[in-house]
Parts: sequence; C-alpha cells; structure tokens
Amino acid sequence: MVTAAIWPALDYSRVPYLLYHDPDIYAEEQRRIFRGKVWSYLGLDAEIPKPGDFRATYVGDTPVIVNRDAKGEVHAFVNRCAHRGALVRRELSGNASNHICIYHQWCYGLDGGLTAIPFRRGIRGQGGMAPDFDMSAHGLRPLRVGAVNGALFGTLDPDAEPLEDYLGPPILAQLRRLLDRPVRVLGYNRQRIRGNWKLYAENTRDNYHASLLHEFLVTFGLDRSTQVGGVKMDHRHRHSITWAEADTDDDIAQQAYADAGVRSNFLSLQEPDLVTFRPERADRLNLVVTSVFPSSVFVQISNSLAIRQIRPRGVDEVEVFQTMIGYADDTPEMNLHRLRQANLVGPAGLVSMEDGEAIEIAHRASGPDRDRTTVIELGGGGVISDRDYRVHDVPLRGFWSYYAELLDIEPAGAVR
Amino acid sequence: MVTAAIWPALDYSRVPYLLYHDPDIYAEEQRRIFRGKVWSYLGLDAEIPKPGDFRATYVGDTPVIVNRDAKGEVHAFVNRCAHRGALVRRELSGNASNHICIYHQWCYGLDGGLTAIPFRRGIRGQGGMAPDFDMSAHGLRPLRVGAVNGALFGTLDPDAEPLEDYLGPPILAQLRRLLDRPVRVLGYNRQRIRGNWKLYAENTRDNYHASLLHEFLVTFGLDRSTQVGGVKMDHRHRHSITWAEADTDDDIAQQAYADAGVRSNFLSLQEPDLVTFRPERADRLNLVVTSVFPSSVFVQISNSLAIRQIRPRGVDEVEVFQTMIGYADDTPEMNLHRLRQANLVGPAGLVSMEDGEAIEIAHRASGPDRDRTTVIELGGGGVISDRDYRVHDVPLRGFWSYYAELLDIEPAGAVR
Amino acid sequence: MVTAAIWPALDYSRVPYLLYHDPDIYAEEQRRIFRGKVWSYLGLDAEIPKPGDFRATYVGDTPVIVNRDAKGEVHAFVNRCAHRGALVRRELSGNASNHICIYHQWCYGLDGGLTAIPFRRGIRGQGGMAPDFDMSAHGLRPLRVGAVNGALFGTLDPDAEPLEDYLGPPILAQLRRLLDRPVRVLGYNRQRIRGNWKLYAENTRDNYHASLLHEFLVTFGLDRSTQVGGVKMDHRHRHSITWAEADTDDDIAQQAYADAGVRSNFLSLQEPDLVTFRPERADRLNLVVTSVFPSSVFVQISNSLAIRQIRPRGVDEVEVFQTMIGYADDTPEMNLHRLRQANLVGPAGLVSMEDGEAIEIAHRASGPDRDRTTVIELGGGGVISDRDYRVHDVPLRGFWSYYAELLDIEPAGAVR
Amino acid sequence: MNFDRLAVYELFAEYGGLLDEGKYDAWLGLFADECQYHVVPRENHQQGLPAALIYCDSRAMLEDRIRALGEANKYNIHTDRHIIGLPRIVAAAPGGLRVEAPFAVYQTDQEGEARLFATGLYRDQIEAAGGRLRFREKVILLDNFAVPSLLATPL
Amino acid sequence: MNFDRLAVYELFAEYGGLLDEGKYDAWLGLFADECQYHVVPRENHQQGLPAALIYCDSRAMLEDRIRALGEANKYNIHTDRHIIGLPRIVAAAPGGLRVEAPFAVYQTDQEGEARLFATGLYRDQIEAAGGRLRFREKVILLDNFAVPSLLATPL
Amino acid sequence: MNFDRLAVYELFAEYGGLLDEGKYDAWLGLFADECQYHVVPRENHQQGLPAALIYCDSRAMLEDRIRALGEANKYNIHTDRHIIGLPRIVAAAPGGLRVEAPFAVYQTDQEGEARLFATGLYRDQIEAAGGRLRFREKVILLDNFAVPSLLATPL
Ligand code: FES
Ligand code: FES
Ligand code: FES
Ligand SMILES: [Fe+3]
Ligand SMILES: [Fe+3]
Ligand SMILES: [Fe+3]
Repeated sequence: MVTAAIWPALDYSRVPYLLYHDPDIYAEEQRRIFRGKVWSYLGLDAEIPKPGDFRATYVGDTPVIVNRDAKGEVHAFVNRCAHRGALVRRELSGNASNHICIYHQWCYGLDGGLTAIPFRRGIRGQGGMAPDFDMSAHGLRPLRVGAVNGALFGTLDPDAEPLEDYLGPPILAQLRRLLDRPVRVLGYNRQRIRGNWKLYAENTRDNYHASLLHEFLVTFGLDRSTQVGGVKMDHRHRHSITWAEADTDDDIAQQAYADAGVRSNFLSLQEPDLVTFRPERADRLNLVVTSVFPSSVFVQISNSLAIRQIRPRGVDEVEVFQTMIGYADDTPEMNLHRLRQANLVGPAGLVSMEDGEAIEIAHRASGPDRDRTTVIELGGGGVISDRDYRVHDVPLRGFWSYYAELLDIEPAGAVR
Repeated sequence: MVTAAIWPALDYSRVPYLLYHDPDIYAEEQRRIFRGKVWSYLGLDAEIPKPGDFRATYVGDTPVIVNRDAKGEVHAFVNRCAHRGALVRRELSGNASNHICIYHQWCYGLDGGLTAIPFRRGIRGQGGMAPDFDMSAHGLRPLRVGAVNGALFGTLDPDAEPLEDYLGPPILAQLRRLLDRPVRVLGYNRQRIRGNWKLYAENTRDNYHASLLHEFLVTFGLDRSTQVGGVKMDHRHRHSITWAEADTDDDIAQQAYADAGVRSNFLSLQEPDLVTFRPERADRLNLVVTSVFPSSVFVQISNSLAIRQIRPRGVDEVEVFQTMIGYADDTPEMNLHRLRQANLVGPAGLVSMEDGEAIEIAHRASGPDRDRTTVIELGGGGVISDRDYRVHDVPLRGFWSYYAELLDIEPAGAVR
Repeated sequence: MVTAAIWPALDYSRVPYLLYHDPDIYAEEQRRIFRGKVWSYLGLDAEIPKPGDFRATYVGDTPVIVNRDAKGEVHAFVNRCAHRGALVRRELSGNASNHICIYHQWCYGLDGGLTAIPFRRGIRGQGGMAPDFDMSAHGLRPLRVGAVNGALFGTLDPDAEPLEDYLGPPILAQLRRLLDRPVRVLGYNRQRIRGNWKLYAENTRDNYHASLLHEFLVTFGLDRSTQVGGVKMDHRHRHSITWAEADTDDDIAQQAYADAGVRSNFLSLQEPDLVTFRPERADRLNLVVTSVFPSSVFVQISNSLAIRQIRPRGVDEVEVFQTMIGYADDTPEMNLHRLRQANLVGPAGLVSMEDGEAIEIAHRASGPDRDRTTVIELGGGGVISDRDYRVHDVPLRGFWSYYAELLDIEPAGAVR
Repeated sequence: MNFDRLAVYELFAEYGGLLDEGKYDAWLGLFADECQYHVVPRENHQQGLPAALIYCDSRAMLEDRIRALGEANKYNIHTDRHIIGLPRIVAAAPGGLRVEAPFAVYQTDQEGEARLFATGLYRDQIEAAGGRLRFREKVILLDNFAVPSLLATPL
Repeated sequence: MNFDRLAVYELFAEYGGLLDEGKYDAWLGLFADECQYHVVPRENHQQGLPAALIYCDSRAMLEDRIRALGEANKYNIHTDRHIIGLPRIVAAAPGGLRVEAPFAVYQTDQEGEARLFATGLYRDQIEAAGGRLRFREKVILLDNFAVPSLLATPL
Repeated sequence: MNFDRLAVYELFAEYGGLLDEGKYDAWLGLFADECQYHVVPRENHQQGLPAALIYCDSRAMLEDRIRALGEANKYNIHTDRHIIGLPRIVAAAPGGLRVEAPFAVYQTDQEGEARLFATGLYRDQIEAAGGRLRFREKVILLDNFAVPSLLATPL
C-alpha cells in the first residue's frame, strides 16, 4: 500500500506517476475520499423542481439518486438495492412517487426508506420474510445533503463538517455570485477521457496552461495570461478559484507573448459573438473557474456558464459531466448568445478540447515509469498561498496536500 | 486472501459484495471449485453419437474437449497441448480420428494420449526429442467422465466422489425424468452478461424473483408464485430443484398479487401456443429448474427444455451457454411447439431476458462498496431445508454454504 | 513476487505458464529488462537522414524519440515531458528543430535538453519558475545510442555493456551481412497479437515450428527442415541466428516429410516469382532469422528483408512492428521482386500469418492453469549450444536462461 | 429493375429508421399480412439446427412479441442504431424478390456509451403488392450469436 | 424521384468522402450559403434542452470553426472514416427535401488502431438549387453523447 | 448515369456478399482478366512508401493467394461481415470508372463474439465490358493498419 514515503518533496511540488496508475490507490481514493468526508456536487434544485422529480448522479464512482419528496425536501441516497444490490432506479431522470427495484420489486420511498417487500408475509402464510425483519434498517444508504443557492451537495460521511465550513468563505462567495439568480439548465455534455481523474482535477487548477495549451484564447483574443487575474483558495487550499478580468492588458499582451516566443497573431472571427463578453455584473470578471475538492467545478468563461462533475471510471478513465446553465430571466438574445458561446466548452469546445488530448498523452506517457515525478513549481515552491498573477500552478500543490491528508500519507514536516 | 471472517452471518444470509468483484477470489474459485472436486455438465451423448465425434466445451474457464473413441467410449480432456500450450482442437465440433495441434503438429488420440511427434527422431539422425522422452507422460490432461441418461459430466479431480453420490437422489431423479427418452438437440444459444458468474448461479436458485422480475409470466398467466410448488435439495444443499405444478391456484392468484401490489392483469396472446403447456408425463410439473453446483442447470419451462452451462469469463462477465432439446420421438407438431416455446428462454426469452438486466445492474451497483452485503432471508434464515412453497430464496444459502466449504472459508459454527 | 523456485528444470526446458500471464511479472520485465541493461533496436539511419529528422518508437512499452541533430549526430530519449509527463512529440515522424510539448509548450532541443520554458520569469516580474530552477536537470530522459551498419540501438542503462559486446561476433557478422550496403525503406506493417510478447520472442527462435506450422513453405517448396541449416548463438545464448541454405535437400525432402506423416505435396504457383530466390551474395543462405534479446529481429526470407520490433502492450498483447527494406541500389526489377515477396511476411504473410494464430491459441489455452509448463527439448535438454541441424528449439532455452538472469530468478545449479 | 432496386433501398432505409426511432407499430407495417420473422444464431444455421433466438412463424406471434415488449418485459434502456449495407437482389420472381443485406447494429446506453451490438445478414422475401414492397419473410442470420447482455428490441 | 434519390445518395457519399480525406473547404461547399450545422447530444434532444456540442446557426460560424481547427486548436491526430447508411427521404417540399441517414464514424489513431467514435442520425434539410443539392440544415443527433476523448473534426 | 450508378452499387453489394459467404471463386469473377489487388497500410500510403500487406499485381498472384488460403494457410476460424458505404463515382472515363467506397469489416469468432476488424477505403478502377462491370484495379487503403491478430481472408 502507498505510504508517506512516496513524496520526494515536502511541498508537494513533485508527484510520482504511480499515483495516477495504481488500481489499489484508486480503490483507496474511492473509500477514503469520495465515500469519505468530502462534499460532492450532486445537481441543481432547478433540475428537480417538483415533488417526485429525481435525477441519477455519481459520488466518485458510486451511483446516487437525488430526489425531492412530497414535502419539497431534497434527499440523496446510494442507488443500490438493500436486498441484493441491484441498481434501484435505472432511469437517469424522471418523476415518481417511489423507487421500485425491478429484481424483486422492493419499494423505497422518496426519503430512501424501505416501504414495501412483495409477499413479505408469504402466500397462504408460507414464506416471505421473517416477522422480525427490520424494514427501517434496510433503506437505501443515505447521503447528507446541503445546498448553496440551489447547488446541491452531498456527503456519505455523517460526521463530515458542515458544507459551508467545507467550502469556506471565498468559494461560498463565488458560488453565490454565479448562482445569484434562478438558473435555467440549457443542457448537458459528457466527455470520456482515457486518463486518471486527478489529471483533470489538476488541469482545472492549472492557471499556467490556459493560454499556452488553448491557443484559441490567444489567437482570437479571448483570454491571456497578461490579464489581471490570479487564484484564491480556502484556508486548507483544497479548493481554488482561478479568476481574470477582461481587457486589462492591451498594453503589454502582445509583447509578453512575443517575448515568450508564443504565437499570438490575433485573428478575427466572422461571427464575433462567439468571443464577445457581455458583462452581467458590476465586476469585470470574464473568467472564473471554481474547483471544489475533489471533483466539482463551477465555470464562467465569458458568458458561458457551466458546472462540471469529474467522474472517475477506474484508474485509467474519467468522465467529465458538464451542465450548461443560463438564468431563468435571460432574454432570448442572451439565451442565443449562451448557446453560441457553449461552442467554447465541452468535448468539442474551442477552448477546452485540448484538455482531453493533454490528459490522454500525459496518462499514456507517464504510465511506463511510475517512480518518476511531475514538476509543480510555477510560482515557486514552498508555502501554498493565494496569488494575484496568472503564471503559476500553486493550487495543484493545494490539491495534493489535502489528498495526502485524506489518504493518510502526509509526509512528516509537510509544507502547506 | 479471503478468509472465514468475511461472513457477517453464520447462516449465509449475508453475502459481501467483495465476493462478486475480486479477481484473486475469481482465480481461487477456478482452482478450488471448477478445477477441484465438483462435477460439471459437459454435453450430451446425443451430440457425439458416432466414433470420432467431438465437441469443445468448458469447465469453468478451462477449455475442454469431449469426444467418442473408436470403441464408442467417451473421453474428455483439457484442450491444451502438452508441448507449448496451444489449443489443440480449434473447431467447436466435428468428427476426427485424432487431434493434431497446428503449432508443431503433435498428435493426440481420442483418449487424449500423445501418439506422434513430427521428426521425433530428427532428420538424418540429428535433432528431435531425446530418446528417453516419455510420450505416455505427455498426453492431454484427462477428466473423469460420468453420465446420467446421456447427460455427460466431468471432473478434473481424480479423487472426486462418484457422480451419482455428488448429485444425490433428488437431482438424479429429476435428470432421469427430464432425460427419460432419447433427446434431439434443437440448437444452442449464448448470452454474455456483464456480471459475475455467481449472480447467475444465484438467479437460477432464486424462487422469489421469478414472477416479480419476469412480468410476462404473470401478465400472460404462464407461472405464478401462488401455484403449488417449492424447492428440493441434495443433502449438502449445494444443488437445488425449483418446481411448480400447473393450474393449481386459480382460486387465489389474482387476490394474492393484488395484495402484494403487483400488477397481474392477465393479457392474452394472439398465438396462445406460446404459453400453452402440453403435459408430457403423468405429473403436473410445468416448471422444473434443476441447478447442479456450481454451474449446470437443467430447465423445463412448459414444453421448452434446455440445459445451461454457466461459463465464467473473468470476474466481471459470464456466458450462459444453453442447449435447447426435444425428444427424438417428438411429433412434427410437438417439434414446432418447442421451437415456438423456445421464444420463452435464452437471451431474447420472453421470461428470461430480464435476468440479463437484473444481473448487470446488480454487478454494477454492488461494485463500489464491497464491504456491504446482500440480504438472503426470504423463507427465513437459520437451518437450510426444503420448502413446499415458492416465496423464498433458501437455496442461495445452500449454494454459499458449499462455496464456503470448497474455498475453505467456512465460519466457525456455520449454520447449514 | 516470482522467485527462482518457479523453474521445475535447471536447463530451462520447462516454462511455467504463469510467466506469460502475470501482470506483476510484466511490470518487472519492463523495469529489469527493457528499461535495464539490454540494447533495443530503435530504427535505421536511413529513416532519419537529415538533421531534424525524427521518428517515434518504443523500448518495451516506453515511448522513445530518435532524432538527428544539426551536427548530424543521432540522439534518443524517452518521449515524456519533464514537466508533467505528457508525450512531447505526438507525430510518428517528421522534421523539426526542436520538440515542443503542447501542454505548456516547454521546449526541448534535438539532444533532449530543456531549452525554454514559457513565462519562465513570469509576467510583470510575477510568477514563473523559481530563479534557481535547474534547466539542465530537467531534460528528456536520454538513451545511450549505438549503431551497426546504420541499424540504431539504444539502452536506458548508462552502465550497459557496449553494443558490440552485447551483440557478440556471430550476431554482428549477420547484421553486417544484411546491412552490407545502403538500405531503402519500402514500408512498414504492424500486427496486434492477443498474446504475451514472450510467445513471439520464442516463436522467432523456434526452428522446429517453421515447416510444420507454415505449410506454405513446404507446399510450395520454399523452405524445409531437411535443408542444410541450423542455429548459431552468442556466448550467453541470449541471441540466436536461425539459418538455412537453398536447394540442399532435393534428395531426401519428400521422403522425410512422408515419414513424419506431414503433407508435402509440392504445388506450384501461377506466379513463381513469389517464391523464387534470387541470390544476392556469395553464400547460399536463403533464410536467416537473427533474434536479438529481448525484442529485435532481423529477417531474410528469400529476397524479402525485414526488421522487427516486438512491442509488448501489457501482459496479454504484443505488437509486431516490421520495417520492410531493400537496398538503395536495387534495380526496378529487384524492387518489384521484393514488393512481391513482401507477400510472404507480415500480418497477411503467406509464411507468417500462422504465427499470429499459434500465439493467440497458446496464450488462451495456457491462461487457466498457470502452474503447468511448456516442454522445450527438441534437440535434447542439457547444455545450450549451437546446432547444425534444424529440428530443435534450443535457442528458446537460451532466451529463458538470460531472462531468468535479468529477473534475478536463476535457479541454483542452472544448466546453460 | 431500377425502380425496384430503389424501392428496395427505401424499404430497408425505412426498416432501420423506424426501429431506431422505436416506432414498432409503423415497423410492423413493413411486413405482409402473412409473414415470418426469425433471428437465427449462425451457430445453429451452420449445424443445420432449427432453434432460433426469436421464432415468429406468423404475424400474430410477431405482434405478440412487440406487445409483450411494451407491456411486460424489462430490459436495458438503450438506443439502437442500424447501419444496413447495400441490399443485394439475389432473385426476382413474379410478385416477389429474394434480397440479402448485411447489417451492423450499435446500442448506446443511457449514459451515452455506444457498443457494437450485432452484425449479420438479412435474408428476406419481399413481396410487391398494391404498389408497395413488404417483407413476407425475414430471416436474420446473427453473426455474433454470443448475444451481448440481452436481445429485446428487434434487429 | 429516381434522379433525386440518386443525387441524394451521391451527396451523402461526397459528404463522408470529403470529411475522411480532410478536405474541409470542399466539404463546406456542400452547404448552402445560408445554412446551419448542429451536433446535438441525444440526451439533450430527448429532454428538450437546447444546448449542443457544436452550434453553428450561420455559415459564418461553421467557417469560423473550420478555420479555428486549422489555425488554433490542437487535438488527437487521427483518421476519420464515415459509414453512412442509406438516406431516407422523409419529406419532399418544392425546392427542398427532408432527409435522414444513420451513420457510424470510426477513428484510427496514428499507430493504426481503430475504434468506434460516433453513431447517430443525420436529420437534414437539403435544397436543390442550380441543378445541385446542398445542405441547408444539418442536425446531427449524437447517440453516444459520452464523447470518446474529444470531438474536433466534423461528424 | 443512373444505370451506371445502380450497377456500381450492385457490384459492391455482390463484392461484400460473396466474401462474407466465403465464395472466393465467384468473388474472383468480379475482377477483370487483367487486374490488380493491393491492401495498403495507410501509414505507408501517407509516407509514400510502396510496400503493401497484400500485393497482387496480376490476376495470377491473386488466384495464387486464394488457392494458398485454401490449400496451405492456417488462420483464425471466423466469419467476415462487410459493411460498405455508398460508392462515390470519382471519375468516369470511356469504358471505365474510378470509384471510391468506405468500408468496415467485422469478424466474428467461433464462439459468436464480434469485433471491428478493419476500416478503410476502396479506391477502384472499374471497367465495363460485355455489359457488366468488373474491377480492373482495387487498392484497399487500410485505416487500422495495426492489423488485429492477422489478415487472411480478403478485405
Ligand atoms: S435486488 Fe432489489 S429487490 Fe431484490
Ligand atoms: S504447441 Fe502443440 S505441437 Fe507445439
Ligand atoms: S507537461 Fe509538457 S509542458 Fe507541461
Ligand atoms: Fe484547460
Ligand atoms: Fe429468472
Ligand atoms: Fe513462424
């Protein structure tokens, strides 16, 4: 089993490739992280507005149902029958007054409690369950549910800290900003990447790669490392907010990229709407990526708004499940604008498709020798802290520091 | 490695999901069970009537050849060349006077003995095998073969108990009933289910699920839990016979299902022949499912007769290989009737397709947390015994009790 | 982990099937053999004639780049970015003045050295790498490169013995014979075989199988075990040369095959050019297969010339990557002749397609019981030595003896 | 012949299109009043064995199965996609054609993952009546007779 | 109708052929001056949600994307292969046709390994102008909306 | 042109059908007396390298290979299934056509498990002689040039 000895550097600036490729470590992550004391994004209030509305989702690789009961309260539970382990709810979404497993038709209420067992008393007084069978002890495994402005989170650990404490003030502020009015779901997209889930978790925290990997950003002038921006983290540095402000670098942008030897010949589009930022708030933020440990990401890129779930699918594959949102009060023009800017993100996204490729080639090339390590020291090593500039990858070390804590492999004298 | 500590209940009423998902346990099962002292169904005399007739089959995941020699005697052996391990016989069936491996053309007789090695003495007196090479020590690994009314069984353990003792009187009686006259093979069907083989082994022993999962049975009035029926087992409870009698519940059926809240609106078919039971014997049995540990099943559903092999394909997949049979003296009408009722079973079977789905969703949902368990106590827990009613899953506990014995993980004080 | 106890025979005449199927052993092989002190064929000088020319290849399953620098010198390095492990060069071949990783555009020179990091000094003096970051310590992992008449070899072990010592006189002589004039690459072919890589390594050393498995050889009179031929090895017996001379057995061929009961009815082709040997040298050699441990093979079959890389792809799959060559001074007629005789080899090769099948059926049938072993004693057991006849498989034992040495599982008293 | 051939092409295009949309009643409309529909494992076909996976020797049985599918059976929730190769007219008899067409069917699960579900050959009798073509007999030779998961919706 | 149908067949054959050759500019020539091109996950289509994977409601946007693909985006180096089933003419209006065709796209990586990349349905509006057919609207219903790796080159 | 195109369609339908039935002699009948048949890895084609997987520059060589397949070679026992997309007529010269068609071939093993075996493009020269079409040259561009297992039966 993996131990604290695995870390060559105390500030998490070196990550051994083994951590991305070992199946046993993957199983540990599912147990100690995803089924542990973290909070995972489950969905939106707006997706299950009416009593009986339900949606299937995942916490790590554990299938979960979120639904709203008759009283309007939201419940979440593991989608596995207490009888013989079948998926109770097979549909991805719908409306129902209870959940009936197809195998033997055991029936569960919207709170996950077991409500009926066919032939529980047998037939002609023969068979069925023993009279003392405790229905109340055989419900669907429940999650604790919390919410921030209609964004639903859940945890499988009854003793997990409260959601607001888990997120911390900066993250809370950003979620409240993004969800400051009723949302409308525009649709979903999914991407199956042949790489370990942590490569994606790092990618969303990686301020350094954006304008270097996603040339479209620079080529068409959408986002540059020269803009005013930076990163903010919670006090544990497990979460991170990457932010940038629009039009704050016209002076130096071209020069800086020229110096870095990076192509930045600003082409123009026939349909500029695709990259036109229409401010929706007092602030000038046109890029905000809020990563919540371990696997939830809230994204604003220009006027394209999305929430991502990172869904591990074994040690070698990850699904990125993305919910595209707008606001209930969007004008038809703004709605069309968002549908057009949806071209920027997702598996076919003009500023995101590269991530799929980057993660796959990193997973492939790092597989063979697993004792070698990555280098994470843009913005320097040492103590992990917020930055008000963009050329750094500090939040990755924050991710790993909390990862090590949960897997109980923190090196003695770890620098965090 | 797995130990006796894995069982939370002494009467096998709780099965940890780990047992369905751990690759090491799968390897142990192949070694201790399938290549151990059990007997496995290999095929039918009727499939290899003539000298030289052979068929390829499996014992667990080990490829095996069954053939008839010149004297009319049946032999079975592992289909792996003694030289460098190639599959000796590549065809699934045929007629041959010996088996020649394509790699170096080593030749084996119909008794599995090594009969010839090309250039054994070399050429020009140079090369070839050492003179003292013992041909007789390098035959194909043999199985002991036994038969019941033309149903062929084999075991890889020379010290296994005799077949008849292994099966025991009730199983023997049922096989002799099913095979009480010469059979004719009508064809085969195969189904690849993405689930552990034991989920299928449980399914065939699960009296409780039939009319709940397979709605067709009730909807079209073919079989109901309210019929007179039950289960019979051998004295070790490793095998089981699920039986039911036709038309024995017209009084209470509808009421019972209504009480259980299970839909039972008896629709009717345009072509009733599909569900019409034509008695072929004195008894009224219209459903008999005889499960022989670990992986052989003999089935009568109405006039549809079949023999199934459960073929494990790694820890996550199983193939159900089914041989559809009739009798040599079937009239053309009865033959057509059987071909029509074949619609009931197999991968597209109107009363069996659900099993594939049930097993896949159970395998999927039980994968993530493997320390949790199933609940097996329909018909109550405690001592395992025959039942003369249908709402129970007792034989599953019988299966697990013998499974634990063979894997040498019986808990102290096990209740069997 | 595997130990010396695994060998049932001291002369490597018995190989346990476990060695072909255990994933941990596979990982050990990659570490101790392929990334250890062996030399692997990388490609040809003729494939990267100009400065900046590069090709992607593999050493075991480690992706490697070979290129020629501005000074005309050849370098090879692991194709994995020193930053976060991405594949640096994604194209299989081309010409470039440096290698730029797409993820963050770190730039490497043709010697593998790290030459540039975008925004290394940050922007506006903020961010970037720490000033003391040592560029020179973060190049691409280098291989030592050696060459024999334009055939490029590489090793990841800086302390590996010199290439010429590794190959030894007989192998060197054969490579120099095959590459005695400038070569021209005619093309490539690839075959993905569902079997362990060692089954292929054995196959190329297996003198015994040729005319028995590849009936075409005998049927159309291209090659026979009755020809004058044999095997030559280096002093460690890790490499081997299988050789045969044309038209040296017309006297006894038919009789010998008849005695062996092997069909040898010499059919004739409408287009004899396919099997016509056009001598290109003083010697009469029309078949030379030079196998270099662990995974390089140089082949002359009639006038068809090829170099093979055995590329392991996990424990259960291997790719055979074959480079078809001719000579720069081939006449158009000879060029056409080679294109026609290319029909003999490769995945569709008339004298090679069987190997794919033989390896797959050996891998499949040997999987289930892994404690059983192969038999390798054609030409007798005991001390490993050259032979001047063809009916033997002695070089396989040579392969295993060196394999055991590198994996450090040599049995005490091993006979080599 | 041209008209015929194009009408045959259109018939197969409709056949696949209607199945993939789940319009089973409209799909039944492509069969003659007297028709047969059989799904035969290649294994049985090769050995001359009569058992089929689906055996409907009358329109009644075919309609029964479609009804059962909707009313009683449970199966994996999925989307079918038929790719049917160019049909080949093997024989033309007065009022009827013998036509063969290769096919591949993909299934996509609810989470959007596709897999190859079936490949095989349609061996059909087509009758021309009232100016339109309908299937009098459809024998589906299933190449991959080791059926993945289960076979519910028609091939 | 015959001419139409064969011209439609030819249009789809060209569509797939040009994409697989990477001739994107010639491919753009198969679209009308005013055209739309959308790739819609079946998941969204079924739930009546408007978001698409690729949403080009003008020829300008479609051309922008093709240009970005060549000038700015990086993606897995691969070869596409379209297998398009027989197109089905759903409706014929004056000057235009509504046509549907099922498709499967395979991708082969640089090392020659193929995989099924996409299956789905083309739901198109085709206009006949100047004696040739062009796509006025192409809606690509993507069955396997859990996109393998990423979606760069057009479906 | 109509007649031509439908005849071309029929030719490809026969081509795939005969191969999948293993009727190799009848299949040879679809080739002209002077013909070529080459299977070319896309890798070599792209790099302008001449070597092929199968190189038959005369009918004699093609017949030799078919004979060897039956008389001498051993290979995995399987069933082929060709799905050939709509052929595209690239050029029409007097007495001949240049035609391209995409294809996918599935193989099913003896136990009924199917897999994608090959995808690629037929690039053919077709000659019209004696009222029927035959292949004068068939170049098979193999996309997945990392051949699964082995290549025995013709693509
Ligand atoms: S498994 Fe759910 S009811 Fe039995
Ligand atoms: S492996 Fe069977 S003869 Fe050599
Ligand atoms: S991984 Fe190569 S530059 Fe970052
Ligand atoms: Fe990114
Ligand atoms: Fe069942
Ligand atoms: Fe060989």
